[in-house]
Amino acid sequence: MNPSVTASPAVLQRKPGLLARFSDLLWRRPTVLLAVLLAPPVLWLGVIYLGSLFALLAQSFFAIDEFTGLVQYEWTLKTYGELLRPVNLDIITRTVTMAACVTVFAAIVAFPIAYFAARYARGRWKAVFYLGVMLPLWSSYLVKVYAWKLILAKEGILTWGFSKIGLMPLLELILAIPVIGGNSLSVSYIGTFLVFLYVWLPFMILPMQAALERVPVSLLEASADQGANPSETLRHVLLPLALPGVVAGSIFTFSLTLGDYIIPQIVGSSRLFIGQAVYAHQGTAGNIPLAAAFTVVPVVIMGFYLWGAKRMGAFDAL
Amino acid sequence: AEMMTELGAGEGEVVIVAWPGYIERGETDKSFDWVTSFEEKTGCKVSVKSANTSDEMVALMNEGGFDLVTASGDASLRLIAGKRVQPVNVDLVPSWSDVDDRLKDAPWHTVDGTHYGIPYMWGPNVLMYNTEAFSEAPTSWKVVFEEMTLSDGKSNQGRVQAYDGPIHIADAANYLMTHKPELGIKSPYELNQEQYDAALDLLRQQRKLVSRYWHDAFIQIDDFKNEGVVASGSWPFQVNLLKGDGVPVASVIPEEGATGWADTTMLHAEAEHPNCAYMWMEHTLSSNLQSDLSVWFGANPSVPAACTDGRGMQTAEGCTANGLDDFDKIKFWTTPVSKCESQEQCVPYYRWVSDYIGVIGGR
Amino acid sequence: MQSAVLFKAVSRLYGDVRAVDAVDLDVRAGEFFAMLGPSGSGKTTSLRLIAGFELPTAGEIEIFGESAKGVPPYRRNVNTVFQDYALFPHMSVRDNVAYGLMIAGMGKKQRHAKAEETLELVRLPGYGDRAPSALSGGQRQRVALARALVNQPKVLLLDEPLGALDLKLREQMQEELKSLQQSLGITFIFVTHDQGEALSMADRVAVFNQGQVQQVGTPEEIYQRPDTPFVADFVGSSNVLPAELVRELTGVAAPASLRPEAIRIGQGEAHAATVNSLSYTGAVTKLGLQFRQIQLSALVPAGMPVPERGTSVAIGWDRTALHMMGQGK
Amino acid sequence: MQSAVLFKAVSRLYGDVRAVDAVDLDVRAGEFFAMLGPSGSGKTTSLRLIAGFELPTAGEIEIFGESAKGVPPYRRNVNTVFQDYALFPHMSVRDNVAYGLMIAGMGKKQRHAKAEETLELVRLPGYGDRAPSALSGGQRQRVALARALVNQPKVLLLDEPLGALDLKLREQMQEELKSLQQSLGITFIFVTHDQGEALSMADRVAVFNQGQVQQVGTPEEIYQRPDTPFVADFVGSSNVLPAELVRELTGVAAPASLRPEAIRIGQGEAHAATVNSLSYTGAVTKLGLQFRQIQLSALVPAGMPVPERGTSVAIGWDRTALHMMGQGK
Amino acid sequence: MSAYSAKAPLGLKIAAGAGLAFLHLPILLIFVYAFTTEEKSYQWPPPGLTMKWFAVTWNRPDVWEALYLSLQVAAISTAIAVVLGSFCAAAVAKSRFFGREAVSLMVILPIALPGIITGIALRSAFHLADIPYSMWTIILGHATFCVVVVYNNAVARFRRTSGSLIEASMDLGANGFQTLRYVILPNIGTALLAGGMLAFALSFDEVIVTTFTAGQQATLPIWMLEELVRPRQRPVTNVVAMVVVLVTFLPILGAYYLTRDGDKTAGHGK
Ligand SMILES: Nc1ncnc2c1ncn2[C@@H]1O[C@H](COP(=O)(O)OP(=O)(O)OP(=O)(O)O)[C@@H](O)[C@H]1O
Ligand SMILES: Nc1ncnc2c1ncn2[C@@H]1O[C@H](COP(=O)(O)OP(=O)(O)OP(=O)(O)O)[C@@H](O)[C@H]1O
Ligand SMILES: [Mg+2]
Ligand SMILES: [Mg+2]
Repeated sequence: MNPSVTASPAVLQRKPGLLARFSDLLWRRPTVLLAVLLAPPVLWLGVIYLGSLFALLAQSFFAIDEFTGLVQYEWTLKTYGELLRPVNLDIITRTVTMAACVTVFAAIVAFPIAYFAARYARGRWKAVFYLGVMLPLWSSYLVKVYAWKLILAKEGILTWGFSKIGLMPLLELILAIPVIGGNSLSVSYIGTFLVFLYVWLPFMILPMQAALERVPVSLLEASADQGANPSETLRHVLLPLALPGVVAGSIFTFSLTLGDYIIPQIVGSSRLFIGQAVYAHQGTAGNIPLAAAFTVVPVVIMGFYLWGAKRMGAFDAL
Repeated sequence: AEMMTELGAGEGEVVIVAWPGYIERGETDKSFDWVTSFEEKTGCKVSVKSANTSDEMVALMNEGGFDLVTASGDASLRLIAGKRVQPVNVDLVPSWSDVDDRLKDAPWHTVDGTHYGIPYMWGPNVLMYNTEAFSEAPTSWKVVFEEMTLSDGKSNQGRVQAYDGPIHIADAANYLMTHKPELGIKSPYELNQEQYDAALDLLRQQRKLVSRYWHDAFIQIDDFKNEGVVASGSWPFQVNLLKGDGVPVASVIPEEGATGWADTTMLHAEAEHPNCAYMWMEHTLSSNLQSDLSVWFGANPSVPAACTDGRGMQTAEGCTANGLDDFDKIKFWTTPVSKCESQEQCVPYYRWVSDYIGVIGGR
Repeated sequence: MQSAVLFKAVSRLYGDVRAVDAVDLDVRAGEFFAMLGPSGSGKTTSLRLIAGFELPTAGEIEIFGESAKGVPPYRRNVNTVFQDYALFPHMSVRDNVAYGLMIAGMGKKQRHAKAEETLELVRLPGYGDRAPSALSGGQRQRVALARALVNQPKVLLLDEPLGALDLKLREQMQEELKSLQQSLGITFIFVTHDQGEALSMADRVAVFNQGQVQQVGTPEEIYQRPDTPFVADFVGSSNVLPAELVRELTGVAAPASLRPEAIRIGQGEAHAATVNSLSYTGAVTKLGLQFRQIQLSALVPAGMPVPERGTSVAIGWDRTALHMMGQGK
Repeated sequence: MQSAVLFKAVSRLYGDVRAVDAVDLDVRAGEFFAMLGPSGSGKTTSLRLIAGFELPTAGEIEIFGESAKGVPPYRRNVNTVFQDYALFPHMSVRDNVAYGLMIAGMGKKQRHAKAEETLELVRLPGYGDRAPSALSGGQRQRVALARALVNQPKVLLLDEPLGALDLKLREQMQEELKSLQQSLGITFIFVTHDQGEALSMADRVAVFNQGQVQQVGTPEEIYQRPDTPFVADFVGSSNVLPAELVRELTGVAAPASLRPEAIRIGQGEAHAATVNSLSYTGAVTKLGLQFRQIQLSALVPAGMPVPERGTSVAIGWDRTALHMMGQGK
Repeated sequence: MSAYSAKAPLGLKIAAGAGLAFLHLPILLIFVYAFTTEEKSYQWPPPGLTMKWFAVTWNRPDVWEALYLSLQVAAISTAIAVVLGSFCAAAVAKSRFFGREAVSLMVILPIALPGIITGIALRSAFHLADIPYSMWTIILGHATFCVVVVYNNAVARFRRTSGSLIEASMDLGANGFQTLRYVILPNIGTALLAGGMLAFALSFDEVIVTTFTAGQQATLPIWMLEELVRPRQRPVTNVVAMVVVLVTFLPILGAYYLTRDGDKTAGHGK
């Protein structure tokens, strides 16, 4: 090693150049660095996105002239009065109930898949499971929904299949269930539910799988070591620890169901969901204030939901 | 905007909000094309946004960015009142003189003598039915309003449809005009509270029969094919397409008469391409459009000559079949207002909107 | 004496890796048994075989005379203290400790009382309500211990339970564990790669290398009379003299071990060596000596004169200090 | 002698935590300087202040006489060997080592040659093409060392560089580091919480506690003459006799330290004590003694007779072995 | 994974298999209908199979236009999202500041709230600000909800990447920008790439927000929506959907291999 070590300066000279100088500044003032990093996303999301959101919410305090369909820019709570009419409350309860059902069932259906992929799949199988979940996720949403319309139609594939294997009476029995049944699956709540479940399922599987993978194996072993058989371990250790992932997934399934307007339109009984109501009021009817008031509903619901999810630490599992 | 007084050169483009099937350039069926020739002649490229309901048309026009709209009577007055459309100078449309006299001054586009558009097409909301379920043509709208056993031995429950637009309340009122004369309904668009409630009751009864309402012509076609629907109020358009696909359907105007639509090409108040727009309006009257569209859509031309002068495919018989002579049986869509002509106080349209959502939602 | 755990030619293979390779082992009931060996030598795997988390590829394991074949972990009366403690993060300390009792179906009140009792035993009374995350490393370690002990297992397995603790705490916990084992009389099987820990705590030690057991014996046996050069080298940084050199010195051609503290330094000793490194460690000073073709280390106790680096010194040892070994594996 | 690093009343606060608390320190050029102290005592923070990753809340730091104020890390001629090595995972070993030279603008050929040279210095010739992930812990440690040394820093900072290595490897690396430092003449500042390591390697040691420096001195000074009970206790598990007891024994009321190896056991000694624990660690056996109200530890070298547990023994020490201390902080 | 639990219980296998089948059968159906001979409505079972729709699709200019627009939108939105997402991730992962929680919430909000809200909020904002619809209005919407995908990937990687790497680089003389170039980017590059791919795919298939921000232009999904409703050569839609699925397969696979860190998350039994 070169013995000239001690001859070199302890402090090196600054290399000339604007960048180097800027770099010095960023080091001396970490807050400047932070500001540089935060400014673009905060401007974009905070100003454009949140700004639009607030502008929209503000519009819910206007009302529409009933005949011409033009917005009158005067502050009023009239639109909220309208929102609280029984017709609209029906829509809200219908949607929230559906979203809750979809979320619960998605969690139930997703669990074995996520669990298997997280705990048992190795190497190639792991990739198979990953692709198996990702592929439907990224296949065209619309085409998937349309495929379901064909499956569920009265003269569709499911009927065809059921009649081939002689299970028609079963199908009819299901359709005869009041409220959720109907003339055919494609015009019943069951149908709408199935399509929602199908389309959002991957959004539940992925965070759930991630959460399950994060549970250290040693905890499961510790549980077995303590005498718990696999199902007891599942109940007392695995599920509680994977819960944040389930909550993270449920943010998606719940929110996406709350806002969708295409699925209930294509497969459903013409009874409106919030998304359709918003779509109809802003697009078809041009009643932006009412549409805005309707959007307040999911915003408030998701607000509480996110607050709860945050407290459970679900954000880290997203 | 002020009414135009003279035409300039085309702007190279015109943007139209139209009902589906109204503006065809041969893509669906090569023989139905009334756009290409216009584009070649004038250099105005036509772009079309389809709207499925009148409400959607109004909303689109309120939003702007369009030159023309093929508004039905239940939308046109709202557009005029909202100042979304401008008066049309009929002198700049040379073929105006060919327009059916019954339509020239129709109240849905003429306000205080000022014209706000050029009539486009008109037609009835027919009763479409499946000829296998109905051994003979139904004579009354009853088949879609009341539960009954059809001639194939099965109930009509779940096998009929209705239009997913508040204007369907008028169909119910129309039915009541015949079947509950004691209500004293004069026009299905002018209903007092009592008449209105009766119409809603009828619709609630209908809700039990209907699995899914239709709001899109093509979805209705799918439903007749795949969902076992056998009867519904419909447009001749769907009837023609289904027949073309070999589905056993036919249509009829029942004894109660029918509601119907009369559409008007209207010019947006802030149209960016007014010259091309005027050229298009002239084109709608003078070209093969009226004749071929009347065949394609199963509607009636606003230029009666189009039925006979061979400018397109339509023939006199065809026009008769489409109901050219039934003009008087048809109650054309207009926007319900509270200050109505036939009575003191009527239920206005905005209530139709939310109440109809309620009826469909089961309330 | 009864066998607590008996390995009969047990092997565990991972693909080509022979993690545990035909091991025979006999852990006696009530003893404190240490498994010592370098990283990757198969200690953890052996422990997991006993607990039932791994199944032997070949051979058989008996626990208190009964074959463990086909018995899942949750039906073995054996408990483990995991290296990372594996405390359930979503449960309080009390629920962690009472977990095994809850699974066994004990009522809430009773099991909480027992948990509290066991927490007292590990000197954590009153910590029941805390979350595991609110404890220090040493405290967690004790909770893990309590959780294992509360089930009154016949064998307690400990996988480097002190590895993550710092020196002071480690020494303190070593003493606690040792006295706990003595008072409870449970068989402890303790895995470590720290020879000091193994020697000071265990009744008997098994030295592992590359999946095989090189020697089993009391700490003194292992330290004073290593069977193989590996054991001599690994346990207590002994000097290993190669067979060639031993032949020159004694006439017997076998490798031999020579403990650093057995080397005497001073006038009148038989051999000459050069001091080439010195390091002061407080209680003793460690010398690096060049002796013929090999490097020896020797210790000078505090208070004795320490030679300078580079000087030549006379060294010697008792005949008996030279311990002949097999070649080992 | 010139100061390599000078702390003038340097403090670093994190909110309320005084990580480094008004520390004065003078590291001399060319020395091997160790910072010793328990976890959280501020060693790492001090090192990071020198490297420039942290800025002092108060006080000033000079490096070879130049103020380090406002000088970012990349302009300090000081290099660090990180505890987790911090090798760039996306670069080969060679590119890792040559990184500083590349940044300095040296040509590819030249810097690769220099990197190879430095790899030889740390005894890893020919490893240049490997990925860091394909190295063992000890090898990584040496690459990190080479990467720091290749820049010919004036001061080399090492933050517990041996903490992650296992015992054997650690001992070997200790020797290597020491001899490297001696041959290069670079100032080494070495952080550790292992007193053995600090004592055996350093020219001088600073003992940290709670953000403050308790004592700076040579290993002998620190070990033999601790300034405070904390130092006495932390460095080498010395026995600390409370002031009260010392007054009884000597008449002076000050705490005193007494090294375990300074305690003689045997007939004729002055005091009586009871043996209450015994642990065998190979070279020596450690006794726990109950002496009056306190617990003492004493060492019995191998070969000497070891008393039985529970028996009473006579113990004694030289007057000078009792080292009086201040109360410390 | 430990031996005693290395084999999945049969019930679990069946449930997982059934779940996967549930996810895939409709996709198969989409594929089948790309070959049906019947063009107006989908009839089951298909009356016949043909390859002609591939040629038809190839020759449809509107497909290409929509595809081109979608690609443009997805590419630009992804680029924006990568920049915004990585900046935000760097700030959130590497320092603690007041409002840090709020920032991470803000990033998540566009996907946590239903898309229709984002859509109409932006639409009415465009309306208020008199911004005409264009490709850029679509991009504005897409970039907003794509940020979170990149952000999540980048934050995870930043957390895994040891902070001392950056310090090591600075220690060795590299200033902030050199460190960015030689150390930070190479290390989070794959995460950004993976996040970018997901963002691209997300944008490429988005309908709900796009309907509101698109004005008159048709991205591929909007084109599909029109196309599915109008029964004119419906199988063409399926051909497009199928090709898109097959083509997205590669980036998804790529993203998987870039972001996985082996099986170690599930842990060996140590
Ligand atoms: N699940 C596994 N798959 C493949 N190889 C494994 C597995 N578990 C352990 N091994 C290998 O088996 C050998 C023994 O591992 P084991 O964990 O028993 O060592 P150990 O003695 O506990 O080491 P350490 O002191 O590092 O914990 C090692 O070479 C290891 O790589
Ligand atoms: N970035 C930080 N923010 C807040 N507190 C900190 C930070 N870094 C260190 N501290 C606190 O400062 C004190 C000194 O920490 P430091 O890391 O210097 O200790 P150390 O002596 O290196 O300990 P160890 O041996 O555990 O590494 C500790 O109490 C620590 O919690
Ligand atoms: Mg191990
Ligand atoms: Mg530290």
